[in-house]
Amino acid sequence: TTGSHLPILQWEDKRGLAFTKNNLSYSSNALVIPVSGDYYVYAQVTFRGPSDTSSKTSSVTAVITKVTDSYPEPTQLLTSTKTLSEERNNWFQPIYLGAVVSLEIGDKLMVNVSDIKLVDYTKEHKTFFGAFLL
Amino acid sequence: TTGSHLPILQWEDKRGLAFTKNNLSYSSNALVIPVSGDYYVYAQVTFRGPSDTSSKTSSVTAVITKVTDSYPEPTQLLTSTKTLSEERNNWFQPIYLGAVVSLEIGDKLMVNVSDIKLVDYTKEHKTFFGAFLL
Amino acid sequence: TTGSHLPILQWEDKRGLAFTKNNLSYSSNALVIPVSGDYYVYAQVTFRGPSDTSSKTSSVTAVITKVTDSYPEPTQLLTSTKTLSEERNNWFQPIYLGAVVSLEIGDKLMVNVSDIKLVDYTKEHKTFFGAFLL
Amino acid sequence: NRPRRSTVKSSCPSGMSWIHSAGRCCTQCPPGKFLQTRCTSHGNDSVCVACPAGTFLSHPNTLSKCNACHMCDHQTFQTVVSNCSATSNIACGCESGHFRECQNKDDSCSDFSCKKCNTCPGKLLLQPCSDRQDAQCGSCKPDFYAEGSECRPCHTSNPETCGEECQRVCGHRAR
Repeated sequence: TTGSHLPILQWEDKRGLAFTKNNLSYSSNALVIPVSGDYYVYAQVTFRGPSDTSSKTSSVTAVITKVTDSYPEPTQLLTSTKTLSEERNNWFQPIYLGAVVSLEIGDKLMVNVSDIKLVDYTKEHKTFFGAFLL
Repeated sequence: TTGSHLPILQWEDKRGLAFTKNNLSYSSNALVIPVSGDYYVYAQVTFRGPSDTSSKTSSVTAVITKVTDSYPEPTQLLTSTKTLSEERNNWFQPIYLGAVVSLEIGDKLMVNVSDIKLVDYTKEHKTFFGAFLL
Repeated sequence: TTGSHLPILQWEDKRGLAFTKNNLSYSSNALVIPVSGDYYVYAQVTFRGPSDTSSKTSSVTAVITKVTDSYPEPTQLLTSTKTLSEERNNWFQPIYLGAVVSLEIGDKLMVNVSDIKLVDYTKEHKTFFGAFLL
Repeated sequence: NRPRRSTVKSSCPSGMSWIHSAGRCCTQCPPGKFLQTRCTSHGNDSVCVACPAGTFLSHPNTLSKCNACHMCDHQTFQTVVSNCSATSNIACGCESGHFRECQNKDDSCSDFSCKKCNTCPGKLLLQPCSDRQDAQCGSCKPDFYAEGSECRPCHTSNPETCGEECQRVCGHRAR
């Protein structure tokens, strides 16, 4: 499906507020599911516009995608798209995603975005990604 | 209360990413609570503007409402309203809602929206609704 | 850190939809953590613009902050900032925040906002704050 | 105590996938079918069942459910190019007189809005409207004069308002 061809965000998984536990591990840009079950999966991506490209940015999108050994194509689990009506130079647009999804052991979760250059990665409390088993 | 008179969304509860379990069932547009307790209830509604009506749309609203046998009027649990400043034809506006609420066995949860014609129902990962017992 | 100097919201913790349980208590504007562990912490703040100040409002921010005895400075856990492109008089801008954080017994959680005058506190289902232990 | 025989995941031959619970590679289901019953460690092979209506799987798989078909957004001038089948998702395009404005800068353009084609009133058509691109308009047609970004027909001009460009193009014909 579509979301997968969008650029994939990389994440810090140890320092500061970041952590992994209960065997939920992070490797090559993805959270790896340790045990099959229902998970609440969530992410917030803060997009922000530098003046030079913002005029060309008409929308921002964040997608939580699943990659699995049982199917060759990634699956879009959660998607949020917001059009921008900002003429100003510096704009901020947060996108939050969260829902329960059924996952299998070994499934990988990642976050795709419409334009990596617009992601505010400077502060861990503005852009984050996680999951927990119900 | 106000939210309840707004149109109610209908949901797919079996196909694709959709599922119900642990006796949480879906019937006549509502999730039916099988056991009393505290639930994290959430929904995302993606609104989008078709060219013909967009000029008249000044805001979009999503409401998670509770209907219960113990009280004749629905109760608005979670509400999110966003004004639109979009002059363009095609706009997208996602709204996410989520919080813990105390529910009784038999309570019904539904999602009301300001204008059903503006809801993007085309992809399951853009508009969704769920709950889980803590 | 920056978020903490922003005004702190006060909350109703008993009436209507509000409640505290499992020893999670509310005192002097903060949720007090009763037992160390991982919590899903969330808040929604609905901002709205009255005509007189809206022209000066360029953005709105909500922050969930942690205050702990083990460190003299508050820590920003979750932050969401949205620039406003609204020229109209009455605007609404909801901000939702939610994520898992590791907390210690006695830690205090509070919500800071960029401008208290812009917070829609009139309805409990539009602005809310909570946490639950995983 | 006796070390448990560890069933380490290994790569499977083509047409097969590793099934954790069985600790072995098992036959994949063909496109259009999902894995209703997993193979077992003691020899029962995969049981595959057709995707129910409204769902699809385009590839060989060991999924326990099919993907839900998307829908086309008729409210925003989208039309069905090909219906969803058990082996392929729906494909959407735009109504005639509209072109696809891709939402993201990637090539697939699967998320798009349908925008009205420019009809180039009074202008030469350099390039007709296509699936993903608006019509390209050229300069004004003969007997049309430029006014701002518009091209106006000479016969609608009148002497009082016929400016320099209008005079140049329509001069002797103005009524």
